[in-house]
Amino acid sequence: MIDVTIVVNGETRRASVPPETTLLKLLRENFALTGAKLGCDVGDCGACTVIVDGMAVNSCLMLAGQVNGRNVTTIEGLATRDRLHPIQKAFEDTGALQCGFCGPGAIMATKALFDENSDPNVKDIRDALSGSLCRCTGYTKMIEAVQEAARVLRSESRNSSHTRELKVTAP
Amino acid sequence: MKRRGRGIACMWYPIGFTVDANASAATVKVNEDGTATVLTGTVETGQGSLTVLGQIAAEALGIATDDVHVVSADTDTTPMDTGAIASRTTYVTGNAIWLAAEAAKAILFETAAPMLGVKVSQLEARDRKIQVKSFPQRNVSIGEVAHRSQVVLGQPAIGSASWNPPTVAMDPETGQGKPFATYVYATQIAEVDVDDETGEVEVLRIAAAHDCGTAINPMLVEGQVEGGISMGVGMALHEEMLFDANGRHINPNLTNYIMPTSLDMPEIAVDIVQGFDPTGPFGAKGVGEPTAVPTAAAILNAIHDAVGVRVTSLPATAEKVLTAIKAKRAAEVKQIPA
Amino acid sequence: MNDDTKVLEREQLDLAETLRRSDVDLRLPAVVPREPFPIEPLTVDARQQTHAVGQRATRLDGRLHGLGQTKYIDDLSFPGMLYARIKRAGIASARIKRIDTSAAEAIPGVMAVLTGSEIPVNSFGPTFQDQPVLADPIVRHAGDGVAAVAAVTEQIANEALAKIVVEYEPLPAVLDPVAAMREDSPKVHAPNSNIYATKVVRKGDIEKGFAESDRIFEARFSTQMIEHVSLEPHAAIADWDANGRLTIWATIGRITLARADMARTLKLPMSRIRIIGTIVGGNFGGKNEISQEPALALLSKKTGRPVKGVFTRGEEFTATTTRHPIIMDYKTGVSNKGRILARQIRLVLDGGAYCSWSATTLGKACILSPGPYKIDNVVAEAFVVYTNKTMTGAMRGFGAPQVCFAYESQMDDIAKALGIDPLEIRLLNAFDEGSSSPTGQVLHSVVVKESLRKAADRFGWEPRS
Amino acid sequence: MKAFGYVAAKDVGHAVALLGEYGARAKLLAGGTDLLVELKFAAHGPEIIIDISRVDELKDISISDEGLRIGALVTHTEIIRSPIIGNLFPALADAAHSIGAAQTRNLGTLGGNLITCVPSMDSGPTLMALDAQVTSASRSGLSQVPLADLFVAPRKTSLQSDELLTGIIIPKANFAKPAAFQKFGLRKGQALALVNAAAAFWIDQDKDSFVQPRIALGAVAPTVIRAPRAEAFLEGKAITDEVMAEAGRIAATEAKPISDFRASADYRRDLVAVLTKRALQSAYARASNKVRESVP
Repeated sequence: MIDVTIVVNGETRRASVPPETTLLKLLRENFALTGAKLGCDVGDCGACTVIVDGMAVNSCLMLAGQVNGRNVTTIEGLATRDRLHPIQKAFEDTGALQCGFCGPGAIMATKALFDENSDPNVKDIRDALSGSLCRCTGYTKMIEAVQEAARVLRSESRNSSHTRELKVTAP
Repeated sequence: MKRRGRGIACMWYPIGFTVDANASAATVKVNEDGTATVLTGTVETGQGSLTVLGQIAAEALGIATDDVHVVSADTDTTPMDTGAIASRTTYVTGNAIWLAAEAAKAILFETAAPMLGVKVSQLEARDRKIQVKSFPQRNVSIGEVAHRSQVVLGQPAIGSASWNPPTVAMDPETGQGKPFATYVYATQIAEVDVDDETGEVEVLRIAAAHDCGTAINPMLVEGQVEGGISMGVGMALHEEMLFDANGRHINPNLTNYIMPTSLDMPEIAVDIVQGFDPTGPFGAKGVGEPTAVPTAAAILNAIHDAVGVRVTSLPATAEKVLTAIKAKRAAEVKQIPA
Repeated sequence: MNDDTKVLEREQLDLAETLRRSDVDLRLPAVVPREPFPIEPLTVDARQQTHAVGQRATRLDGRLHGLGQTKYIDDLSFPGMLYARIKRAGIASARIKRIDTSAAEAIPGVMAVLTGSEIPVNSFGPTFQDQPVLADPIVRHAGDGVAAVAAVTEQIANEALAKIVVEYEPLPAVLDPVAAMREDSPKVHAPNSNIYATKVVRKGDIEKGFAESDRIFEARFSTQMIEHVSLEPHAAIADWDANGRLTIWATIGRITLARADMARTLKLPMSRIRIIGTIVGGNFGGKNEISQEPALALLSKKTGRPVKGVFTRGEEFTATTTRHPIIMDYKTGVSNKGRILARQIRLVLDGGAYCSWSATTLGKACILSPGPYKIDNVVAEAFVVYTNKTMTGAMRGFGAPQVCFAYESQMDDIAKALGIDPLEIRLLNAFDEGSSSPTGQVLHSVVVKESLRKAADRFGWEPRS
Repeated sequence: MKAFGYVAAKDVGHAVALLGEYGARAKLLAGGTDLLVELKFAAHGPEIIIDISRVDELKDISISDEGLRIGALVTHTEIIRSPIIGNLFPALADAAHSIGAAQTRNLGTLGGNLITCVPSMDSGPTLMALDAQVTSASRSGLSQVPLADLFVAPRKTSLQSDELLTGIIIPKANFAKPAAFQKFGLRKGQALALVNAAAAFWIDQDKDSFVQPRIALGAVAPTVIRAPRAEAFLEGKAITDEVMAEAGRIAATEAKPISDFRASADYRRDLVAVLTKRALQSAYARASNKVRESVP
């Protein structure tokens, strides 16, 4: 057994697991975070995508030991009690998910894309989603959703920097 | 060099098979506040059936989709249903829910008629109200009627119904008969680039015009078409389960079974063809399966248009296309007189 | 105490320790996780309209999908739940001579092993009941299950599979559907013929039609075997309780039929069976029938505990239904102006090892094979044959994508040969309102020409000189 | 997965010590994108996994007197994003970008890609065309060999069981040598190479001719190979489309592809000719653009 301590969605979590435990299994079985899905178990489908230290990864391809001490964000960590993440909102509004099984992975892949590039073009979006296989949607509405979410996030960041400026100049 | 081509394919597809029994049953309960609960034995498998069936119930009762809760997929609690197959849910299950909603509404009308001082036949349900036809200002809210029905009169507004497309057996000798209740039609046109040095085919865009009768939810119809096209692209160019000489599967994984990724999909423009089928709920037919039907044909015709070769076995892998291109060139060389 | 016993005890201790420690973690997480339940209102505009039909209403399940809160089968677990795995034959055609499960059963943590002989009625299928839950004794394709195991962890269940010894007597296999049609071919379901269903549609006078034709086009088309690739694998949980009542959570799109199949295979009254369909992560026709569910139910009965089974991606390919490869011969007579006067079609469907929905696919493929065209003289014959390969069954389109590929490819060849624009030749032949289909059905709400024009407009289709 | 032990190496010294202790009984875990897949299907697991993913010394991209050093644990994504590599060797970034998808590029490492030694690896050809050297460490010290010497056979390298690949070095002499990478897969996303090819050459500006041309091919032999006859043909030749096409045809005769379920050997040879030609064209175009850019 190995002991791992990781920060998941801002909370420190600990577990003692066999060394062959994958990050996906750790999240789903030890931490009851079932948002990341097991679709192929070999890194082809992307349904298990989570973000580790800012990078989207296939959680089925990482051992629990590898993430010891690292920072993990899962689909459960995007929304707050008050609001959906704009990516989740855009996916919902555009009908970007059908059966939904690939959704958490695709949304996390999108989140990682935005962390790197706030204004992706369609090619960037297709590239970022290429690790998330989807059989329902043909990716069409998913790409629309990502574009919509990018617009919302950019306008939010413009507004918030505007707000900050106001605060600074206020007496 | 890349060569561009275009290809067209149209199709027909049956909705509501009638060669076997194809029944759905449903129950619609109007709650005391005018919202409704639908019971159906079908299963949501991603198509959006719960949403569409909720919209059908809502339309029949004159309430909003958000006022309806759909309970599905439990043999202990929901009525029988032939299931989420054969593009039948909107058409067959939808009709059953529509009829069940009408039965529940009939109870509401019985209650409302004396409240409004008119005959049942003069009533309609609109905008969460039961109102007198042509005199919408004379109305009472559905919630009030439903409450009165259940709590005062003891006649809860619950309707149950089943529907089975009329069945006509086929003649076993000639196959003549009416095997399906109705059909939908569609056309897809594909534009491709074919690399004449590698045989690689890139599908650039697809225009898809699909008939589904009334589109209960156009957004979900588009989603079905886009998804069906992705399966068609895979069928046309990439996907194939392969077996060795001993019958063991060679590529049982998503590394070697090549399905389209987001980088392999074309731009898709979906048009819904105006249609209305009087036998379907509010004129609706269905759309799930037909979306995957014409894509491969359209792409193969586009390849033919681009490089003049007819690939007759699917998938049209790059190797197969290049082999055909080389064979064509060799044949052309032979034809030149010495 | 001999050495073997010592090893066994140590392994059991290790196992107990593993279970205890993982239990501790499950029950007492270091910090109770925050559960996001956004109270943000839904985008309700479309859903609030009281004219609901025609609205672009967002999906009722969309919010939970995006939050990762939709509960698919693998997201459910119950106290004491076991994990099942099925051993696959890995050989296409064989007779099982012997199965030895003793070594598997001896592994600590293995709670039950099941073989085909223990299944009350070991056959199911929507049309013909020709498919066993677990092969006994004949294996008809490499993906056939031969034994099932329930264990406290998936890892132990996998280990147990490796310890099950199966002795096979290889039998001749037939993989090619055309070869399978021959009298002397090995029989997949001996002694029955491999041709297990046929269909014919005849209309008008085909010979007269060809005689009147100016040109006759003949071609053979063929298609491949395709897997549905639902992102969610087939999964189920069975719970056979002390009242003798069986509850199954399953990824099945047809729960009514599934209950009937379960009642039949298990010889249980239907009132004792409850099937719950959760939200299914993709179907496309691949989840229309039971597969592992009877085995899970019996494992649950044997152990008195809930049993979960989730197919691997490999099993999704080898052990579930697929799309039929079809060999399609088309002979079409046309006038010089491009009207189709006669069409003769012969379809051979590779039906794989079991019927599943092949009979339905056969019918649809045959009826649809002439295309959406007014043709007075039609003969379409279709055959579906057994081969020792993964079974073919329902998949989005039931044979229609295959025949559409054939009839539309040939349509373009005809157009090219006659110098007619591909759009024009289709408009010339397409059904109208009231046209008679190849089965003599009078068609209503026909909009094939509208769809042709609309797609052509959107695409910007211009005739070429 | 079968049970195994796990130990995380703190630094190169620790990793080498662990390797010395366990040797062939251990497996090294870098990015894990290949290793975990292998372990999931293995009948027998290794005794222990030595996790080197935290060894920061092997994560640098730096320039020294010797040349450009890329640590073995640099991920494909880091190669794509590296300004140094983008500036000096954009073909390397292209090759890295052609691997898998974002999720696997974020995990997978250069060293891992090389060490799996599959013929279709995408990192190999460009590095080989740039005369890269590989460096390794073991208890007996450090060593350095040409990359070509690392590849012995499919899934077999020349490294000993106690030897740790530490990185690659591209010699300073080849800095900004025009190069290009071409790959053909069965689809665009997450594609395995059916064939890949890299070309690198200097240009004699006066004669507009090839100088020190290098061609390396993947997936058409048991390991990544060079195409020496095509290189010899190009040396000193004026750069024309016809010469580049002919080099492709010669390279095709040097490839020794197999037929498998993905493609036939003949088709792979056809692809070698096309991809070699295109790699040469693309490198030349890249060099011309560079020249144009540098003109004020």
